[in-house]
Amino acid sequence: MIYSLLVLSSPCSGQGSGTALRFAESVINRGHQIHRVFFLDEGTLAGAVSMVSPQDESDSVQLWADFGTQHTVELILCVSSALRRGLLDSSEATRYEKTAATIHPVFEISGLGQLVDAALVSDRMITFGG
Amino acid sequence: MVLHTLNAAPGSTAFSDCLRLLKQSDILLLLGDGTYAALKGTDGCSELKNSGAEIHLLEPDARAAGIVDRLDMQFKLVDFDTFAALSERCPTQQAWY
Amino acid sequence: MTPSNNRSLLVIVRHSPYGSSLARTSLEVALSSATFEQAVALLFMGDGVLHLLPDQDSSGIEARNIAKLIASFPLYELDNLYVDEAALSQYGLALSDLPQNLQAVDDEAMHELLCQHDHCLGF
Amino acid sequence: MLANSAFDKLGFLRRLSDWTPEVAEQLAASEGIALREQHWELISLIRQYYEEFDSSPAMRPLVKYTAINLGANKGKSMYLLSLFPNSPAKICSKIAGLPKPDNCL
Repeated sequence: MIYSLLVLSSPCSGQGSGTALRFAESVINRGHQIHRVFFLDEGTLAGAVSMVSPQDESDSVQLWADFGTQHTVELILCVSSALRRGLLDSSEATRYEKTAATIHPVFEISGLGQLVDAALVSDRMITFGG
Repeated sequence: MVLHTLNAAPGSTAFSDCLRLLKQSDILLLLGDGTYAALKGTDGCSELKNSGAEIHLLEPDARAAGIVDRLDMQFKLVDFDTFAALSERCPTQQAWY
Repeated sequence: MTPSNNRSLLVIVRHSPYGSSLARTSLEVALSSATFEQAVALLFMGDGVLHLLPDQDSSGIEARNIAKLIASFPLYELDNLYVDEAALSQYGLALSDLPQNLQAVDDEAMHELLCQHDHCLGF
Repeated sequence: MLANSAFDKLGFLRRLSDWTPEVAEQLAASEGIALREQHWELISLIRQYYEEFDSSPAMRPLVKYTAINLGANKGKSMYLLSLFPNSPAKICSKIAGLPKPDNCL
């Protein structure tokens, strides 16, 4: 089956983001395809490349990025949620006259249309919040 | 058949809203703070059981909470692969948090 | 977009309008679905019914007015709007108090909505 | 005339309170549009939309709103495209001094 995930939880508070990642790995282990992971609202912090985790904690941004690369899964950050949280790719940084890109390059910034599109093509849409 | 995922403690509005829409034919997966609803002998636990739904809880979350030895035996501890398998069985999922 | 693959969406709003950014985000998801001509329904459940209060004035709290945004729904042809009957009465509201054209639903009907749609997005 | 510094990189007003009809002319000129009566009608309509709904319209609601307020003849994407080419909702918002759309609608 084709899955897409909607992640609303911040990786910095609560378990939602980490739960989504481990769920995603299991879905792939079971032979399904993940079409897209769409990060919305607080969830967009999953792409914050400037986030620094204590050395004895896992680096959630890197874990998502590794997952995206390894399984070639699209990791999309909602543009309006991302901008409000200071998350920009290099082209957004230029557009908005900010000094630097702040998202991990494996993530992409795009519009809510990508969530709508994911819902259209996926057999399962699983939401992670809280 | 709906897969409900609940990660809010009993007493929250998420818990009570979930309970209202949890039908016998549905599956409930407790995760995060939702796992506390499986504590043996609590009101939350009996309310969930009364729904007649199939109820599971995510093992790592229940272990983190320190409640594994205090759970109602009727509920099953599951891993992430089982979570994925539950999502295969249910065409729609509703997240309560 | 692959319109041949049309799948219906149910957006469930359960959080209060100004307590978090989640609320407005959820409405934007519904509007976006409508913009892309995706079959979408919106259910205001629990505290979510507070979105529907008329007379909201957010000018003093540096937030955009949610009631005004909701008033634009008909222009997006976002017409499948449902509201949790029990939550309305819990907050002492009647359907007739609300400006929008809404359908009141009980628990059974809400569960039916979960089953009828291909995907639920719960906020 | 406002100085260039009043506009951001994308040509939107930095401070929406700077907007005046003269500024609209300036914004329109930067889009290669010379404002006529039909443009002004739409500019004031989109400002009214913003006031009424506290949000900038996407294309579809703008067309519908135009039809309701200015009649079915004008409530057509072709008509809006003829006045504000390529992306009417966006360009009309810009000239009307509304915020840059932060959402993706």
